[in-house]
Amino acid sequence: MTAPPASGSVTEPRRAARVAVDERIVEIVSDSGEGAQKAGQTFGTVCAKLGNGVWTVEIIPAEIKPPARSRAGASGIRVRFANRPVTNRGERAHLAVAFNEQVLYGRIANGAYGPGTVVLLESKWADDEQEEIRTQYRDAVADFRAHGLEVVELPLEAACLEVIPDPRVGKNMFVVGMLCEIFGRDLDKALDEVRAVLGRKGPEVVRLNQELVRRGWAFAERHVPFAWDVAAQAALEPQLVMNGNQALGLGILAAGIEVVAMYPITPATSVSHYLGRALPAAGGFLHQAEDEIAAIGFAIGASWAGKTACTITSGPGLALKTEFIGFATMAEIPLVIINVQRGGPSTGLPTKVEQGDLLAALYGQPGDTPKVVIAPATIEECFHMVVLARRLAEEFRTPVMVLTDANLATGVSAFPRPKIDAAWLAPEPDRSAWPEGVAPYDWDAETGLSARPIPGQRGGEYVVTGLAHTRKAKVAYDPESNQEGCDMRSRKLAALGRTLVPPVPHGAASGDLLAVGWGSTEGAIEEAVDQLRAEGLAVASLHLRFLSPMEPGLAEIFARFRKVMTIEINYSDDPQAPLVDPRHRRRAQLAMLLREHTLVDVDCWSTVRGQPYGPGEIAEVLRRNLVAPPAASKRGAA
Amino acid sequence: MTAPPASGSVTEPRRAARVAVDERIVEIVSDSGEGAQKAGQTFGTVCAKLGNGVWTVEIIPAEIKPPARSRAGASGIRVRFANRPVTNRGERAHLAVAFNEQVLYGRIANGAYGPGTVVLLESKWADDEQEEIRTQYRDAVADFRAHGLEVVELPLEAACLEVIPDPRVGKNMFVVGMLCEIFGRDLDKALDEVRAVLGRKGPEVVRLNQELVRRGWAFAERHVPFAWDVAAQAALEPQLVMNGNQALGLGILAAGIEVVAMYPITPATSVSHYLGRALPAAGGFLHQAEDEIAAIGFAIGASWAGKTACTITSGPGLALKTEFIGFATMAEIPLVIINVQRGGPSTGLPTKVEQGDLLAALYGQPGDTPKVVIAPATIEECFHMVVLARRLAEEFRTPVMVLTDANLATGVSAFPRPKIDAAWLAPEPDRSAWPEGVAPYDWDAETGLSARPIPGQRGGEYVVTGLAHTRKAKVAYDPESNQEGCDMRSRKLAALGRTLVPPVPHGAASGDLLAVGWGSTEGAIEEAVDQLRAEGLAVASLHLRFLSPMEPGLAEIFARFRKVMTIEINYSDDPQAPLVDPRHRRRAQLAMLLREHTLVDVDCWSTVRGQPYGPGEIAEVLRRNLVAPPAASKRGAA
Amino acid sequence: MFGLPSEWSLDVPERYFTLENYDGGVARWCPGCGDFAMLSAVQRICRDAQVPPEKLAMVSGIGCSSRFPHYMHAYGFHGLHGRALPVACGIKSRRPDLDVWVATGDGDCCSIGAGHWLHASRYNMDMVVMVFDNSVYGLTKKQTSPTTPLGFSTNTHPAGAFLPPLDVAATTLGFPNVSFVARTVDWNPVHLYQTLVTAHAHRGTSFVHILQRCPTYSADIFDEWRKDPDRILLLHHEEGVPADDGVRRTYKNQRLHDPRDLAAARALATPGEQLAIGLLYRNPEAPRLDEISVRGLGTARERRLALIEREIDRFAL
Amino acid sequence: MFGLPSEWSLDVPERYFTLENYDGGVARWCPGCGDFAMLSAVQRICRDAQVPPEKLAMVSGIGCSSRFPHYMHAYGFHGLHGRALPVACGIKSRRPDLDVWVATGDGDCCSIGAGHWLHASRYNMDMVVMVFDNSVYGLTKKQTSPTTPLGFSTNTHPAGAFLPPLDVAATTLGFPNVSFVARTVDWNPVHLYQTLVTAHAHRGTSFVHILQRCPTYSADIFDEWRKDPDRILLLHHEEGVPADDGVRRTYKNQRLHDPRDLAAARALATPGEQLAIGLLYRNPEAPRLDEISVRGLGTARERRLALIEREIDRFAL
Ligand SMILES: Cc1ncc(C[n+]2csc(CCOP(=O)(O)OP(=O)(O)O)c2C)c(N)n1
Ligand SMILES: Cc1ncc(C[n+]2csc(CCOP(=O)(O)OP(=O)(O)O)c2C)c(N)n1
Ligand code: SF4
Ligand code: SF4
Ligand SMILES: [Mg+2]
Ligand SMILES: [Mg+2]
Repeated sequence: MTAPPASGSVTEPRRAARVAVDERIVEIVSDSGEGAQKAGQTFGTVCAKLGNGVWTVEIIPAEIKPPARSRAGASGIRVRFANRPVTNRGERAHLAVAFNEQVLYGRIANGAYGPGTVVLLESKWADDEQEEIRTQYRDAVADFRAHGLEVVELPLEAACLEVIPDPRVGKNMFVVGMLCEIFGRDLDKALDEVRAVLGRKGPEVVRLNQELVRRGWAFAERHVPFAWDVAAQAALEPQLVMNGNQALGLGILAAGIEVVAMYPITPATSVSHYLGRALPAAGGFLHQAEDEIAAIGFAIGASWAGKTACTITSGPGLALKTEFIGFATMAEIPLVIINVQRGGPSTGLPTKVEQGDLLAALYGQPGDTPKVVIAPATIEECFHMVVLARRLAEEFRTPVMVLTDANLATGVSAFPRPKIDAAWLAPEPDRSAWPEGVAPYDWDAETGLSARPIPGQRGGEYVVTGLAHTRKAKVAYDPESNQEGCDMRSRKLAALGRTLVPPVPHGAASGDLLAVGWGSTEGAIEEAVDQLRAEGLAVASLHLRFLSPMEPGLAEIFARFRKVMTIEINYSDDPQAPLVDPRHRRRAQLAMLLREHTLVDVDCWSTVRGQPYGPGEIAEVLRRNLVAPPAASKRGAA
Repeated sequence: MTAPPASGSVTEPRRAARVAVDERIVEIVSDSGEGAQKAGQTFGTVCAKLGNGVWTVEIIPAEIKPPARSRAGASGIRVRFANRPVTNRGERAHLAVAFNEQVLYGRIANGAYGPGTVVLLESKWADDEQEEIRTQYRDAVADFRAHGLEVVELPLEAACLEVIPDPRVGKNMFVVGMLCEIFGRDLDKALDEVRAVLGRKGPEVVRLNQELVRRGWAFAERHVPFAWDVAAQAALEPQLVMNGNQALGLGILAAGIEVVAMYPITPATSVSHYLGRALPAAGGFLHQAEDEIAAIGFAIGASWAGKTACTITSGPGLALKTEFIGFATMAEIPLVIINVQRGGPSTGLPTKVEQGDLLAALYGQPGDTPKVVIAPATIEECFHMVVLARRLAEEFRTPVMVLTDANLATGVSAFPRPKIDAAWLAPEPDRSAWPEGVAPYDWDAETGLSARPIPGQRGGEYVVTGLAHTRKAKVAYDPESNQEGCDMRSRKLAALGRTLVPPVPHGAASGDLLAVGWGSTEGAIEEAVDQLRAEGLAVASLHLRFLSPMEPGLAEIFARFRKVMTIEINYSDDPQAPLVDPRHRRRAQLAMLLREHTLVDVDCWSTVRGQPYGPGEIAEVLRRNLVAPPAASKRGAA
Repeated sequence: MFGLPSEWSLDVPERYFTLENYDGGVARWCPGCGDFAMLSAVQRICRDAQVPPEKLAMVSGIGCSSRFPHYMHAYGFHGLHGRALPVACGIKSRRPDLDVWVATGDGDCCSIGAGHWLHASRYNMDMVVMVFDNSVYGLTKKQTSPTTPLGFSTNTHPAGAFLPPLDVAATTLGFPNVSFVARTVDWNPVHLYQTLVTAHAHRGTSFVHILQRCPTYSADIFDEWRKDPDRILLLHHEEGVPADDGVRRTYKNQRLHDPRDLAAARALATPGEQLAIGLLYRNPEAPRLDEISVRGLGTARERRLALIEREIDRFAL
Repeated sequence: MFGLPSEWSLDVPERYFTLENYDGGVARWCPGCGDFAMLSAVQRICRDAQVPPEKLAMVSGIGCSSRFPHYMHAYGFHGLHGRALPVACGIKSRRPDLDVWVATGDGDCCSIGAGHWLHASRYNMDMVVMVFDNSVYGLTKKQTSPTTPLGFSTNTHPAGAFLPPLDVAATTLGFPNVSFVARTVDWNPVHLYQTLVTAHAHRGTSFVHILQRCPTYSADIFDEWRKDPDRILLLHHEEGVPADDGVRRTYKNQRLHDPRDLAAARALATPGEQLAIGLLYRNPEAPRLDEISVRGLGTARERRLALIEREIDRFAL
């Protein structure tokens, strides 16, 4: 425990002893513009620095400035922290701090709170001058209590008024102080963090906000009737903390990618917000093109000219890039395509999570377009997979698609600081003369691989084309040339596939049920498996990172489980739905790939609710899908 | 047999008796601009009118005006006709008429001719003033003969000179006369046909060309040392003769589609060439938009406003329409999308055939976009499936994609004249008031179906959007609305799927091998199966017309065969290729769907040579794939 | 009826629409957003012209401004980013009875939609195209748009936009077959209303460039014009946007400009010391594709069947 | 060497390129196609400027004209229909050493590529953009293009094009940040050559509108200008396209035109009684995006690593 706050005298102990727990989930929710996200990030960083595992998720309203006190307008943040690494948003929150009661409704509808959740609620609305608001407030509080929430009404703004005239924009730091007290965090750490975050706004701002933190601490000591302790252990290695989009941006820098061409689209845009400053600072160029087609065209031009480039987008933008992705595959132009998946189809749910673009990534282009598709499962992997993508793109002379999603994009977590390797940087384009007699597509018959001439290389002159062409890059309409080109491009995937090692299941090596996932769901799935294993069930999970080529050894692994099913965030027909039967069921996307690939009767569970999954929800699904052991099932069979 | 030609006296019988055969394949090849295609069409029409089954295929050079006498410049036509219906291009030609020897090389490389093919070759090159040409000619003739072709050298142009001063543009009709004589066709029918085709060019042109036909007849009598007879039986019903693109265009008229919006792209463009005249003539509007995106946007606008529209494209254009197809699915806007597949990926092989867009049609859009995908197997079906597509689009409030290919697009054949049904025409948009209280997406929970308000309907005002929305068409970001919308859209496919009946195999009801196909390959596959069945083999084929939803009963049918494989014109890894094994093999597109769908180990054979398949080639593949009967195979098993 | 003379009752339309009839519910733009002004102007125009709500087709792309259709009680098409114009053209092609309005942003129209913008000008189908120019991408939270002023800092160009902005009106004036270009500002509701009325009356594609305030992401960007009304040049002409006394009092700087004079329009359009508002150009004679696309509309069913039979017979063996 | 004075030998370049060095093999356009003229003009310019073939990047879209790169011995990019310009900009962005040329057709540039056409003008990166205007879609066999004359019959509009054509040069002159627009004709090889030389010398995006004959699909379409050279107006100016005596003799109708005068250029650009050829407009001061995009190029590896480390440290816990 830490020193008592500088201001605020020690009062009577007003609560039960501090309770030690493994983890806590805290939300701060408000109208937008009240600084809830900043508060949560500050508190999360304090926890992470102490050595808690931390995962934060932004709560984003659909509108830019939704009206105050509206249900759909909930803006805020969730912070999940624990005495071990945290990889997902978890389940229901333990604690919520709310600046008005209406925004809570939105969160309750999303299933974020339930019986037992403690709500620290701004109480000023009880005395609002408008009768309507007073009534709304009273009704809501009664409502919440009836649903089992523990509501603690607190005059938060009033307490801030002692320090600042307009508490609307300061109470967030007051809440940071409260949380630090409730969880027994080091107050100095919090004050340092305030200085770090607000330093550039000048000393007066820092002073005021630090004072608010102190007041919050004191206020909590006096008014909050409980306290928790989540043990932390400082990490040995240096850590970075960021969201998945920042990790992608950093990965771009670390890969030595000099050109990024994009067109703004949620939830991919924030990568370019980061790069808008950072890429020029690292000597590169961010091109905001007139549209997504121009963006990928620009990137392909730069790549062809020797500067392997990157384009970043999401659903609708990916759709627009379809033709150029086919071109890059056909013409064998290295390119990194980052697709931050959002809810679809069409404009869909721009700020919400989905894993609905897997088949479009693999099969979106007319004709055969074998390309590499990989999906990071963690924020850390967002960084590393960009580095990997650039190298694969160049080695295999192909576009590489990196599929992340809105969950990774806005989730914040810590990971060990990577040691940047100079070899990660893209090499300078070769300026030496091109070896005489070597064709521009000098396909190796075994692997389909070939080196590429780069403009400026004397003797390497050739014309790249999306038409069928020979090794010499000559347009050819004869039957064999097209077959050869298609063979060679497909062969590259086989060659890459042969270098991959089978993935390793998490949990039981064999047993009743194997849950297969890809992308951002890894943490939640594995946590669910851990829960079930703790209950003694023979379950495991398998997480795929390479989707094209597919990772090897899957059929062998599947064979060790009585049932295999995927857990995905995309659409599948509910098997119970009217008119649906196993023969006429539209399945989740990875499940389709795996069925085709292994001929195993891979089942699936997936939803398109725009929400990341919590481990409890997944555990529940897996439990429901546990196949009865053979003896029992025999009896059941007709 | 018919009357002797008006001009030309009866000469000594110069040949063996007329030989009766079941079918013949004739090609006329030339430099482009020499009228070979017109000659073939004229001859084909004469045969069709007599009652032969006829299939003609254009031979199109890659360039617009390739240089004269170039190997890649072969321009011409293949006419296959028989004493029974003909559904495909067949195998090697029996007879070729060539205006120079160089163009033959291109056809030989394509496998169009082989030992036994008779070539009637223009002999004037033997005496050309350029020595180089004389040598080329002599060498080629020797070459052809060495490869088993029977070359008959004939002074075709010289013979025409008696009638016209520049035989370059007249000798095609001379050839028509020759062919009529060789095959004992009614000369008057040929003369009538000349009048029908050239009538609008004036009586003098008709007279000259008729004279050329007569001279050709006489010339053949005197100089061609063989004659064949292919029995014909005049059809009872009236027949139409056209290519697949014309059939699509006519289907559009017969469906009552008033708006077609397109952007030119090979091989889809000729549909709009036809419609450029015919659609306005039938009271509609053809919009050539600024690009493919605008074309589909325009069509969607017209559809939304109550005039269900059509957009027509091919590979690269389909890619550009990806985003709007997702929108139309999400917003449930009826729309007919015709995709005339060409060789891909990317710009690929613009004039050549491929069936490479199946997966892009089904899965090209990010997110879940259940839509109807159908594929006509014949030219006749090109007509009827457009009519069907419009009705499905409206009934199911969804885009319907019709997949044809370059083979159907340019193949010409006859089919019974459809009796136009007034019910085929799109109804006039409903102008009555919208029933009160009915939501714009009043989804039936069982089927997902709903009626749509059309602008102008009083009380039906709503805002269509590609964002997630409720039944009331209100934008909604809550979890349940999106799930409901996705469920309802998917349910429509289940509802349609339930109305389909299982396809019926052609050939054996059970046995050793089932070949599954889709699209333009039906005729060739069935002919191959017939050949093998005649050899006593237990094979069958199954042809799919609905690809989404998939036709029912497939697993049951597959279970009756020892082996199931698809025959497709798209890419699959050769199972013998380096690095490829059954676990790491990229399969043909329908095969993937069927494996996922049925979990049967569906094999595939497919190539991307840009060529339609002949029955012999398919029979060969099927023979190779015949699984040894169990007894034998047991011995072979390890 | 009601004791009125019988001639009068003929003048009483069957339905009378009030502003409420066009109200699509609470508009969800930020407080102070300029988009509200256009919404009420359009609602007033529809009311004044007594357009039945079911005859309105409000088309948009994606962006804050493209939310427009949701806030009108009317048929609306909230489509794809950049693609409002092709959709609007498709609607108009066979539905001359519909009153088509397009709401599009500076990004929607001038960046991703630029190709359609140019071609819609060529097609010149009858509709009003309102370009809501807040000089920034609003919905996606402050990125550079083609109309962002040079040096203005955004999230994608924190060090300031690289290139000088394009001007919506000036650029449109360079497009082929352009038939109507006007400019107005959201903060003068009277001029806004009158400009849109003039656009609505024009038969052809009426482009209206509207300077639109976005207090959230480009606050103060129009301050030079807003704070100093003398820097606004009010165009007037008997065929132009009628300006009432209030507007004339606000904008003392005025110029007689013949809207048929394209060269003068172009010279006036590019903002410099002054920003010209009003009707820049109008050519009522420009050919319209919708006059061609409607041909054959309403052909009787029997006649259509006969025409189709005739077409089929062309292929008879 | 070779007995030359040593100062001389410094002047002898290491390599000397002849026309053959730029020859990419037999060009496969129709006999009489205007595209041949541009091919030989560009080859001559490269030879005259002694551009090493490996430093050339010839970029195109899809169309007959877009086959251009295949017939040059050079690095070439035969891309997608309508998308030559974004690709060319991407190439130029980090390769200032490459000499970038774009060959695009009237359909490729002005129809499907229209949005990029406008924006490439804004970006104004250093390259020559040759718009081969045969007023028709050639490769796909005669469909209407945006430049097809009103009433000209094509396969999609057999009864004649519906709308008046856009003029490539005139439209480009309306685009934002435009820095160079010239017009020439394929049938006067000297003027063609001199126009392209002038374009090549300009730093920025040089749009050259080239009237290109297509004997196959739009034969005679330029007859009014070809058969009556007096209807051609030859622009001249000391900063314009230099015209030699032959050209001056052919085109007697001449006008002194200051290429800095945008308004005059616009007035001159639209063909009417006369067709103006030569340099219509040039603004050497227009900002160029490629001057910004190259920043940081060639930063040493160590320095880049240090910069990246610094960026990473911003996220340190
Ligand atoms: C194909 C596609 N690309 C990008 C986006 C993301 N997006 C939505 S609105 C918008 C720009 C909005 O700017 P503007 O058109 O100026 O409208 P405003 O919001 O300023 O009114 C963008 C880039 C999208 N929805 N679809
Ligand atoms: C996305 C796409 N749409 C359409 C086409 C078909 N296409 C190829 S070239 C062309 C137009 C050619 O006209 P133009 O650009 O004027 O060039 P030209 O052939 O006349 O030189 C079209 C429509 C294509 N290849 N890709
Ligand atoms: S962000 Fe700007 S344009 Fe968008 S609603 Fe808010 S104020 Fe209006
Ligand atoms: S079609 Fe026209 S543009 Fe194309 S190559 Fe032939 S002449 Fe040239
Ligand atoms: Mg904007
Ligand atoms: Mg052209």
